[in-house]
Amino acid sequence: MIPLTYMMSLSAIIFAIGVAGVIIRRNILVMFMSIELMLNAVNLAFIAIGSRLGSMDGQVIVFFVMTVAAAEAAVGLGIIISIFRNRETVHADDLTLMRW
Amino acid sequence: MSPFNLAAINFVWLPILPLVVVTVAAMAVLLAGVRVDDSESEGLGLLTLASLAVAFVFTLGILGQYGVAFAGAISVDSFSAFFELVILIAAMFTVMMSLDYAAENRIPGAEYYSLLLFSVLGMMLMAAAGDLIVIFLGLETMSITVYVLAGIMRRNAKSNEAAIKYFLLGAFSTGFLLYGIALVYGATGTIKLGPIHDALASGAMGSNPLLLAGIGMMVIGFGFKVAAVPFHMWAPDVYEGAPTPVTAFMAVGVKLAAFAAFIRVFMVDFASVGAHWQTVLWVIAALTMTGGNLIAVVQTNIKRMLAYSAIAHAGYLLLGMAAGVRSGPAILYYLLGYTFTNLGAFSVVIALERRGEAGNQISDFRGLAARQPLLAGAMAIFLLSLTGVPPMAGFVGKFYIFSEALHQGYVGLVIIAVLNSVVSAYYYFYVLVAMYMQEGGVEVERLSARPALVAAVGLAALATILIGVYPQPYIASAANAFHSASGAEGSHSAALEP
Amino acid sequence: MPPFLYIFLGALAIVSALGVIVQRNPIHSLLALIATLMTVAVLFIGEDAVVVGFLQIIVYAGAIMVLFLFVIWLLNLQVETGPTGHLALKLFGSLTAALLATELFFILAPPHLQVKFTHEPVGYGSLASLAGKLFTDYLVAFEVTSVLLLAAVVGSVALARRLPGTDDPRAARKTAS
Amino acid sequence: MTVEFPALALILLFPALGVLFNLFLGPRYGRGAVNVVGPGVVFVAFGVATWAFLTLLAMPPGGALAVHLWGWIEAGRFHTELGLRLDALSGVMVMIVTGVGALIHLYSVGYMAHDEDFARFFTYMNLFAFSMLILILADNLLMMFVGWEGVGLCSYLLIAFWYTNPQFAYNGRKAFVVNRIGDAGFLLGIFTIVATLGAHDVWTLDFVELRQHAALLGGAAATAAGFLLFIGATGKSAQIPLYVWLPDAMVGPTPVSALIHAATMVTAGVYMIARLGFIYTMAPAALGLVATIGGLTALFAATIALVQPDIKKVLAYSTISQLGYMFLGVGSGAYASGIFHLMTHAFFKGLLFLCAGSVIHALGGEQDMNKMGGLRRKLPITFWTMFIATLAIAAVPPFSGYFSKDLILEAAYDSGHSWLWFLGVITAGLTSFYMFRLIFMTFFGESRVDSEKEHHLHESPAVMAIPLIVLAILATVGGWVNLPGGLLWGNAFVRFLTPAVGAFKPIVEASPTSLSLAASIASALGIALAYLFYLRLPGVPMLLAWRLKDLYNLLLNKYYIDQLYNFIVTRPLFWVSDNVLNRAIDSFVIDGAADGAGLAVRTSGQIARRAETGNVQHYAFVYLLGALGIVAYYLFLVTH
Repeated sequence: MIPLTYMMSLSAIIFAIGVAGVIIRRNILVMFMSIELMLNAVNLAFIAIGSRLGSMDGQVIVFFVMTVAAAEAAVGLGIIISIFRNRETVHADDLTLMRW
Repeated sequence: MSPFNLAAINFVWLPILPLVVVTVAAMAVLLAGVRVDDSESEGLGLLTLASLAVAFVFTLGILGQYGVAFAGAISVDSFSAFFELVILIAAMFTVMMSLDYAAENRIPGAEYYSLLLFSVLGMMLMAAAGDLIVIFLGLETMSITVYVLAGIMRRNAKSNEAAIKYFLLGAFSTGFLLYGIALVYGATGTIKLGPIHDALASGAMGSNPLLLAGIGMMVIGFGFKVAAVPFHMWAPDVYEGAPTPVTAFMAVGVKLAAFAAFIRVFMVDFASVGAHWQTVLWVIAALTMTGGNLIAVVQTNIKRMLAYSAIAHAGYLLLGMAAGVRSGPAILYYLLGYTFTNLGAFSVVIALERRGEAGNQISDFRGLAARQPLLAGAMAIFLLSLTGVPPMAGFVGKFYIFSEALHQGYVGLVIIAVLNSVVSAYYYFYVLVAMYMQEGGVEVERLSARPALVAAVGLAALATILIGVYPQPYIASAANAFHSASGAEGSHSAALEP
Repeated sequence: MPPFLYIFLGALAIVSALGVIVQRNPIHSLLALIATLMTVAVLFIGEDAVVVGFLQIIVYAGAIMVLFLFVIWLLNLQVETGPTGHLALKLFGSLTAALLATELFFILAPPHLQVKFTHEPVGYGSLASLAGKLFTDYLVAFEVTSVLLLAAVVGSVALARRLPGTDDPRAARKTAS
Repeated sequence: MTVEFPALALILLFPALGVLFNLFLGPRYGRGAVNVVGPGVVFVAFGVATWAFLTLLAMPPGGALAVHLWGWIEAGRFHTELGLRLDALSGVMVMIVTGVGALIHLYSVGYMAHDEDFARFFTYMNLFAFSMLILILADNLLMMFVGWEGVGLCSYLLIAFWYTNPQFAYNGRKAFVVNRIGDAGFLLGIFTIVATLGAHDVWTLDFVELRQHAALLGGAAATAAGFLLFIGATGKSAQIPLYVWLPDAMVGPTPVSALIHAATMVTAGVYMIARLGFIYTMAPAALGLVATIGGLTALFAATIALVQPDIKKVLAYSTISQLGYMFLGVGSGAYASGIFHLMTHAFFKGLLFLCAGSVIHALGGEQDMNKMGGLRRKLPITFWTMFIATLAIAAVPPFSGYFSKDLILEAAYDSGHSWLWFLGVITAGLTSFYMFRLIFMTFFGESRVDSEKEHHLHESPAVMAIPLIVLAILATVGGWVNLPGGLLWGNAFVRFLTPAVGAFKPIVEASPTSLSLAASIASALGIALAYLFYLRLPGVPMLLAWRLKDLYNLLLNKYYIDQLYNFIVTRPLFWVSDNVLNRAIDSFVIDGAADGAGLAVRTSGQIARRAETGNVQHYAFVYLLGALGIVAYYLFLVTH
């Protein structure tokens, strides 16, 4: 079996790519996709740890995370549609009605 | 071995009865609201209020029980009961504030009230969780519904914007929390709180890198939910944009639930590795108090100001956490007083608010004392309590937390905190000045036609004074609640018999 | 799975993840995301998480991503106009994220990084073992997810259904305050 | 010996009832009811207080009355009860507050007769009486702090009572902010005591128990606590450096100035130090600081009072100066003497303010002494009572001020602070000068009153005159309770208080007669100079002011301290909050980092336009920076 360090590093890198995507992309949809990347990175960590622990807990958690991701996607896309109807933009930097 | 070992689950219904009541109520409200017009949603609100009250009564039944239920997924102790009760109180106040507000602003009633109830369910789960996955799911249930609630005034651009900002940062933050859970799972081999507690208490962990990184990530994740600096940036915008009852619900309910889970995980289960997180919380507490208070000084919008004030109060609470296990009861007591005070303050904000934006500026409070002496008096009580002026609840809470922290030797942090409360006096007093010493402002409309709102203001004011003047029973129950959590999850935690 | 396959899949996952955040066109980003999810799913299966791996492909890469695609088309966002972000944020954002990855790498890099290794029991990762956990230890959590999904449906309907009295979404915008 | 005396609670209850009545029912039942209830409750409280005080007098020395209300904060081992305690010290204070307070409430009925907001006024006044009585009767430090905050709040509300004037509201705010600084000191002082005693497993703030365990504090902690608590006292009692709010507080209605900003609230700091004398006795450094600040403030404020044209400003600075005397007294370890001066001061300064109010009332709001003069025939009662008060404050025997001031100066000398004694003597001369200047400018000489106002001149109604007369009698005979040692019932007051506050232990023994003589000579000189300048040679002050223009302006502008504070405290705070924290995180850190890196000059304009905050990505970036910091910390933990 491949060392845990390898899997954890891979997970950390994908996580960081997701983090970077949230910050560098101004399209809300792409930001949201980047968040999905972060969640997947975490899922990878759960699976890798779980299989080394020999416990199913990790896989069950991933199952739950997928459900949460689905729920988040439903609500998040709903919010994006709602905001697009009002403002006709999906750019984070156009949404600065409230500041300071 | 059959994988379906049902005997391993101890079905104990009483502890989750309140949760079931809230869930069923949410669905009932949804169904009942199918044909209800948006401007006539008061009936749904009353139904919500009634079911919350029923859940409240059932929750009282948990008091005095210790143990875990459902194969360790649910902790049954006074700690969860304490937080569930306070969360239910916060929800009831929110409904009382919403009755007229929702109808006037044509907020879809069925969705609004059922989402509120779903959110309460998530919060209560966070308080009652016995493993990290239930905490996570409770947090998501709460957050996802609150994202929607923040944006439920769909025609209002600010409301939209609040929802998307909260959603993006909330989901972003979920990633960090989940990462933390994964790493802690790796370090301890379990996600159940009791076994985690035992594994850490045995001292075998040392400075396991997985554990350390996991603690760090979880601090970040929870830090976001309690709006700690530097994870606080969302709070002012979201508080400003969300419908005001939802803002109140976020400022109180979300914070209560987040602190419930934060305290349970860190001050109970991670207590034995306190050296690994107390320093970080020390720094975050200092930043949070200072940042929140200093920026609050220049705010002109009352909701924004209260948002920064809420950040500052999170700082005082984090101070208690940083000071270690001994200040646990003080934190719980502080949260209780904070709940009533903040709910009251937001109720007054709603009373001044009218369709659209009017009433949200601090200048709108000018001359309120002359026009509505009692409303202004109540607001004065809330502001004084937030400032920490005796004999209000806020003072006793601050005094309690600070003196516990002092006793643990956190002199520097307490000095920072006391200086911060001096600064905070300035912006709270700014509103007092506007009410009592200036003229102008907005007229308050139809106060007499909004009995629920008036009741919310009055009850919150009474509670703020009562908890401050006669705090003994509340301090006792806070201490009892906190100690029950530390006792129930030790190695002697037992599965409750049905 | 042989180690070289891990390395290959890992590299593929990283490249496709980078694809998500560097593509100008949201559709391309989405396709890159789906590729990442697929790659990660294969890694799952390699780690004996067979059921979860297939779920990842069917539910995640299938259903959820289609939802994204649907929204992109609904809002007509196939082509990104103008820059994809601020230069300063791009630079410092990537830099900080890279630093975060480095820090995490150094924390998790020690070769002795180890969990309490236990050999996987028979049937590890099978549907039965997953279900066994779900309906015993995680019964409460499982029930909560059902409520969570219901709440999400209610929420998205509340946000995205047509506003009462307005057939055209543009009319709603005009009345917005 | 402590006797349970439940009626003590009544002293608090009646003002509280007054608050409720005036707040909720006052506007409905109208002026008549408020005029009866407002002062009435304080009179009843005075009656109960007298009963309690007489009971106390009948007890052997060192006795006390107490009532336990309920357990307040019981947190772990730390517990604080809500209880009231009346010993000699609080007994004297309660008599002053209820007695003088009742008279001033009565006077207010006349003073506020034409004000629309009478109900609000009496609500605040009763609330003040209530809070002040909590402060005094508290049997523990925490409850004292409750009263301490309460009186502060009432003070701000009453300063800004006529809030339609933005300046008045500003002054109320200033008082609030300055006092909060002091209160932070007070709270830190309490925490010091809690923490130090807690380390010895003593968890109490009860005065009696604190006194028993005071030895556990040790010199260092006692000094720290003493310093911090004294910061609180400098705020509340307007001492250097936190005195700046009191002169501005004079914009409130004059009865407020008399009650809160002269007779009672501002003396809370003196009372607190006398109450905690057992801590200060263990901390000579802190005690020395108290005496020094007191002596310096006395002189400093007196010099400012010399040139002020506003009649209430003169009295305000005079109050600061007299409070300085009291701190000099308690700071010398002569707690009873300080309290004695507190009492006589309450009589004569309360009276002075009420008389000033009577003058202002008669002149339709005029406060500038340059527009007064020759009023003694028009306002005979006011003139005579004010004259008596002036004799008292100028320490002319046998008026009350003579006895108390002498005692303090003697204590200052005997405790080894001979230079502070010297400052005190100079201050005594200055006091006589500025007070007689006030009398001469107001009541003697040519009338400089506007002819229109001259027309309406009238002596105040009986309801205002009676308190003046009663206070004048007290200002005359009030000092006789403590005749010099050996004379009749010599030192009776000090002997009465000593069991409660501890005895004064002199270091040097000086002849009381010669000390007294020096002060009297200074006093007489002051009176003579004032007579010379303001009655005989009225041109001289102008000439002096012109000749010593810089000095005159310095004094007239109060040493420019307000401007200084504004410059070094207020503005930087705002600047930091507004610019650094509010904007800089976004525009400086994020933009500046970009610009500083020398990147994208071409797009920098675009970035500056776009990098408005409110952008959720900036928030995520700041979040990430925080996360980076935390993870870095754990990386450090892992590698070390």
